[in-house]
Amino acid sequence: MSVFIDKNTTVIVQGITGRDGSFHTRQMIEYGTRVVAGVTPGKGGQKFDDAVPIFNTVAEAAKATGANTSVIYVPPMYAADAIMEAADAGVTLIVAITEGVPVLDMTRVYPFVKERGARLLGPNCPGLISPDKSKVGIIPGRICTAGPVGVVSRSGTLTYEIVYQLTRAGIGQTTCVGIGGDPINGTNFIDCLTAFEEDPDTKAVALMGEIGGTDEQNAAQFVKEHMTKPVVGFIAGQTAPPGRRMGHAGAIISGSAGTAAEKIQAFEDAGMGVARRPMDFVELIKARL
Amino acid sequence: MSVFIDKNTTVIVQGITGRDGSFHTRQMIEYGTRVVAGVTPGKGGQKFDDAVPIFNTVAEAAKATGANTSVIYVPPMYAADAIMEAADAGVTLIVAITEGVPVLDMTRVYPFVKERGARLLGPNCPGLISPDKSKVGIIPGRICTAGPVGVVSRSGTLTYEIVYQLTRAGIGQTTCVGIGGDPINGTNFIDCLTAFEEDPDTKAVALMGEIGGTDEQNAAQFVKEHMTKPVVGFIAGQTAPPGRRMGHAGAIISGSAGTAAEKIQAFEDAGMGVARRPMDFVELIKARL
Amino acid sequence: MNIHEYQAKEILRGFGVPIPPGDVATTPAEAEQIARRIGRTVVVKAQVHAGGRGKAGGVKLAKTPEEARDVASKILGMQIKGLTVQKVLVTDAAEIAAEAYVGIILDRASKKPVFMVSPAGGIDIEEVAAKTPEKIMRLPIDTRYGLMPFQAMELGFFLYPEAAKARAAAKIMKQLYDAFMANGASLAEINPLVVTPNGEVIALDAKMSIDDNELDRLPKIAALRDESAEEPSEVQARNANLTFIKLDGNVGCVVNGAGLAMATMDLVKYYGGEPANFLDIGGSSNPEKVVNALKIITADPSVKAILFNIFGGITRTDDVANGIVTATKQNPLKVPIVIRLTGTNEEIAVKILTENGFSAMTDMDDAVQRAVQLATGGKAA
Amino acid sequence: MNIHEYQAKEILRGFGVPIPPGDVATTPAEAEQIARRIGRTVVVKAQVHAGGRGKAGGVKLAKTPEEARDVASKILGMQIKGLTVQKVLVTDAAEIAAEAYVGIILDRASKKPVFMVSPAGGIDIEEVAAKTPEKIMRLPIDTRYGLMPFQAMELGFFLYPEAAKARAAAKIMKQLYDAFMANGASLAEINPLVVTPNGEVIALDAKMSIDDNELDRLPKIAALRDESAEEPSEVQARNANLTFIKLDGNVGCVVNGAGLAMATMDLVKYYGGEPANFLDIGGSSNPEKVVNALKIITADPSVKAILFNIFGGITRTDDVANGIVTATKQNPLKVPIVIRLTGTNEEIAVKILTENGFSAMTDMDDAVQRAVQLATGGKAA
Repeated sequence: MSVFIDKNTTVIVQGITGRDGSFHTRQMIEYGTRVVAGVTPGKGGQKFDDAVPIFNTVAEAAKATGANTSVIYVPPMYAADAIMEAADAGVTLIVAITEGVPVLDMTRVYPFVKERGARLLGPNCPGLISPDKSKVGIIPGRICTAGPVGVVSRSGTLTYEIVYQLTRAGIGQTTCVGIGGDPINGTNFIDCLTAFEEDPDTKAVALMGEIGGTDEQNAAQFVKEHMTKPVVGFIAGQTAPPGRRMGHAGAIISGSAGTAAEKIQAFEDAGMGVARRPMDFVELIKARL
Repeated sequence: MSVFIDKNTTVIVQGITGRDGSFHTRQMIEYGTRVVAGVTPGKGGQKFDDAVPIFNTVAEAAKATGANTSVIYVPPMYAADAIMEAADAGVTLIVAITEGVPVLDMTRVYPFVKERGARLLGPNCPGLISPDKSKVGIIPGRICTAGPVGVVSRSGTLTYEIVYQLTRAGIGQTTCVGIGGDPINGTNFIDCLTAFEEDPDTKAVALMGEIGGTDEQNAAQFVKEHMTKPVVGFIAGQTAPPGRRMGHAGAIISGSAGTAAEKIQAFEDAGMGVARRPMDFVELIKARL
Repeated sequence: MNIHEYQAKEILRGFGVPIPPGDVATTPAEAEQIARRIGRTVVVKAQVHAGGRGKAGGVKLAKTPEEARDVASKILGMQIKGLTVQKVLVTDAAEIAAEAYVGIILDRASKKPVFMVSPAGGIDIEEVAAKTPEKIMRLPIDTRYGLMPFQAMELGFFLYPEAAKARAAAKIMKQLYDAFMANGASLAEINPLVVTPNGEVIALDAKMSIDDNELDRLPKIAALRDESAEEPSEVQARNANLTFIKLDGNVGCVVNGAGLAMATMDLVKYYGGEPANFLDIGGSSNPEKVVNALKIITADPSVKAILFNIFGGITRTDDVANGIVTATKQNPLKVPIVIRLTGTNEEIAVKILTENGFSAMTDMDDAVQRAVQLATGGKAA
Repeated sequence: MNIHEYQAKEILRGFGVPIPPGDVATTPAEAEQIARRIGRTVVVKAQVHAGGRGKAGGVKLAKTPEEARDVASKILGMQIKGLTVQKVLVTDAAEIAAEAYVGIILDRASKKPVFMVSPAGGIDIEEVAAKTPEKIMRLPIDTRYGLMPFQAMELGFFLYPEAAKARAAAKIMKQLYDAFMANGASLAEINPLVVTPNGEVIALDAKMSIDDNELDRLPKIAALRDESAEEPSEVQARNANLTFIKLDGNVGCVVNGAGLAMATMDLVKYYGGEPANFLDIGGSSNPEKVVNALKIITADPSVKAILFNIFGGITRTDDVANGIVTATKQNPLKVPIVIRLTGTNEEIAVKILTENGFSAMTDMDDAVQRAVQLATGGKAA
């Protein structure tokens, strides 16, 4: 088992003919993901790499292929529309990779997607991967291996770092989910923790948070109240100066809420394992499996 | 028993100091309705007729009094906002009497109210009355009497006419509901039929429709499939020329849908009694009680 | 409220919709001038609130300014469905490679504005709906989000498989939607939307109806009303705040409330009469309204009897009674009147009426039967 | 992106917010002229992207134009929180009867813009939140509906019990909200919103921050950026599409990805070093970015060692290696460098580096320890 995606995941790529879209489509197909359609308005009827049919609209692509997932690589100013198009077309999982989506756009996208009952991951996220089953997004497949650990993170390369260390230590993953670092995103830690708790194959969870906001504190509360499985957490940004952005819009320390110390305290209060350094995950997870 | 309102209904009047609002507030109080608050921005802190406290906002009124219902007598250009204010303040029944509300306003109001789980009756409706219990709106109390018939209608004075005839014939009502004649309104025939079907005291239903739209056909379908109680229907506008408005925006014959003949046919197909003249209700209902 | 084609086009131009040049003329000489200014073949189109102008001969091509004048002189003054043509639109006769239909209709079932588009344009959309329903795409728009770019593209691609045309159409969809929303429309239509031989997508005809309830907050749109294009008695009624529709019968009806008014008309018909009108004096009664209502009804020579049917709720029946007395003092009635009143202040009303020589009835059915008898000289059942 | 008070005021004026007259000056003479034009007591305010201007002496009253010149000459050139004052706003010093706070903040928890208003204005809202939280009203706005009139009135009445003032404030709320939305703001603040002795409600100070992600579609707003008011190295980094924040440490960090960058800095600190910066070269690698990154870091004299930490996913590590080689050929390094690379094209990258005399590490922890040792001369743990 795995969460959100598996062998039955069939994927539409929005922006399949773009630079990033085409590169990662090939990567996904190579990994074994069932990419069944692409969308580029005006290229409907063509085929991507002589294999994947391209449609003008997601509605057409979904109707023709019955795909249940869409992954979005369109430029930031078009990303909100692309997400809503995917939700409107009836796919149940939307993975928005695009970075730089205006936050105000997301204030409309979020309720729209919710009304349609779809799950949105991102934007500004690396997507997700269920090793040996499917990958949707940009997480490098070779750093992952199948196993008992659920991974959820707000950042991209930091996740790779930790997943890679787990893999090298022989600790595989059920699913690795990058929820993205934007202030308004579709899926949060609790959504992922809920899924991992329900997934029989997941035996422990590695959670990578950042400074800013209160998502990690909420996650800790959830762990305390609802999780039977062990969770190990990490917070990036302990040395970040207050009030400065660190690339992710989410990484802002606003007043007393959102400091690394506060979040680590919440982890400890919830009885979670706390990784002080990225490399600490290996031992902490190993001890809990 | 009754539907939507009863002795426990506590009412806020929006626009309580206006011409219509003040008149009908007195009528409601006289009838026994528990009018607990009024709203007129800028008159907060005053009292209406030395009895009903006035607030600046519905939120304040609802918080101070715990009222569960609001009735709206504000001018048409402010009605949409007033309805949303009521829904936002947490009342569960909103009765919008105001006539002339721009229809496009209602395209936003409808989902807003629905999201908040409130029931909207109207706009452009006479409200509702549960004889001897409560009246919210403008239906004259003296034409009603308590009894076993549920009444639901798209029009105002036509309802009075029929209710009055029932009352004179000794046939009382559980609740009389005027859903209003506007193209977009909050509560439709099916909502009311559902409530009447569930209400143990209602033994039969009188339904007054009009030309235009397909609400009556949908109601007939519902009667056929879900109602165990007898329903007698009437359609006003048999002599209306196609394509001309007859006061209610709803009363438009558009193409083949919405003619009186079509609706009457639907009633007959559903096994409903059909009143050819308003006065036919008395005998048809009597025969079904 | 309906507005003319030329007014709808003016609005849509303001939102960026590409529309060939043109202007409105009230005289043949003006039509000639406009045609000269355009300098190409023009089409001269009757501006009336009625469909089927083409079939009625109200739309004609003119290759020269002189021909435009001749054609305009024939169309101006023409009767189309009972309406006199007072204005013509003289506009560039664009060449047409393909015709499509684009419309937005406020829909009660979905409680939303609904786009209807079809690549089969230029004809009645009802005809397309009946014969080739698969050629129509319907798309309800959630006004909280508005028309989203992807939706506009879906509509565009439904009309044209080529991306450039689909994009041009999508842009027009957005402009049409914005015009629809900003002007409180209940209908906005471009039929036909055409592709010209050089691939441009432009609007050749446009139609808009405005929700009357919007007019109070849209004074510029309210000012577009062309009273000369409407039935005079209906204009008079509207200005007196009455809802009035003229019909062809013999029983003049004055009723409070639209539902009761329709039911009254139906009952007139049921008893063998013919309603001469729909007239709703509305909820808030005042004697002045009744005076105006009687003025309008008595001006109709086909009215053989007048029927009042008032169920007093908000309406005070004594106000109605006073109105009847005042009106008939000013203009004594030439036809019989039947007055049915019940409800608020009924006793006072009856007193006022009887003191002034009128009798009042309380039962609707009786009153309608009586009025029909009077109108038909007792001939009806 | 932060904009200056005078720019925020200009935007809000465009949306109708009542703001006393004023203009921006870069010289004392200009300040004098503006004060003369206003013709009343003015206030001269430093325009810098920093809070606490008042306490720092950056805000002063001036009763005469001459006094305005003197005051401006003191404020211009002043340092406030490390930033040099280059501009002052000279504005009418309105009399104040009462001060309130009005702000809109894009809130991640509710996923909405949230209004925060308080009748206790003129001071830090954080202070009000800490001491008298009941004096703050928070109202999340669903952007699908926008700020509804009833909400604006709720906010207005929270500030002022009198209807006239509540209405005036409600109108300003709507204007502020419209400005917030139209300009892609993440924060918009009026503090104080004041009532003048004659009862008018006006905005005395204004602050806006713009979501950087919006700037591509808001060229007019993007043009408001005042690079002279920013740290030069950060301006340079932004123009090179790098996310860079200068800090006070000794280990210069070049990382791909914000999370990994922060984790790297934390680890530097963990091992006893101090990060000299946050620098994220982002996802799509190209050698040019690396060249620019090295330029910026090596310009900082406090940097004693440079640490690359690259986990290649989208980022191709060979691009990074090429960038390092190019940059160091152009400007030979004066401080030691530690390069950690793993992931996409790692083998090629290592080959490039070793051929050019660099060694590469694969483990993050080892690399960070090594860099800290080099920066601190082995003194750190």
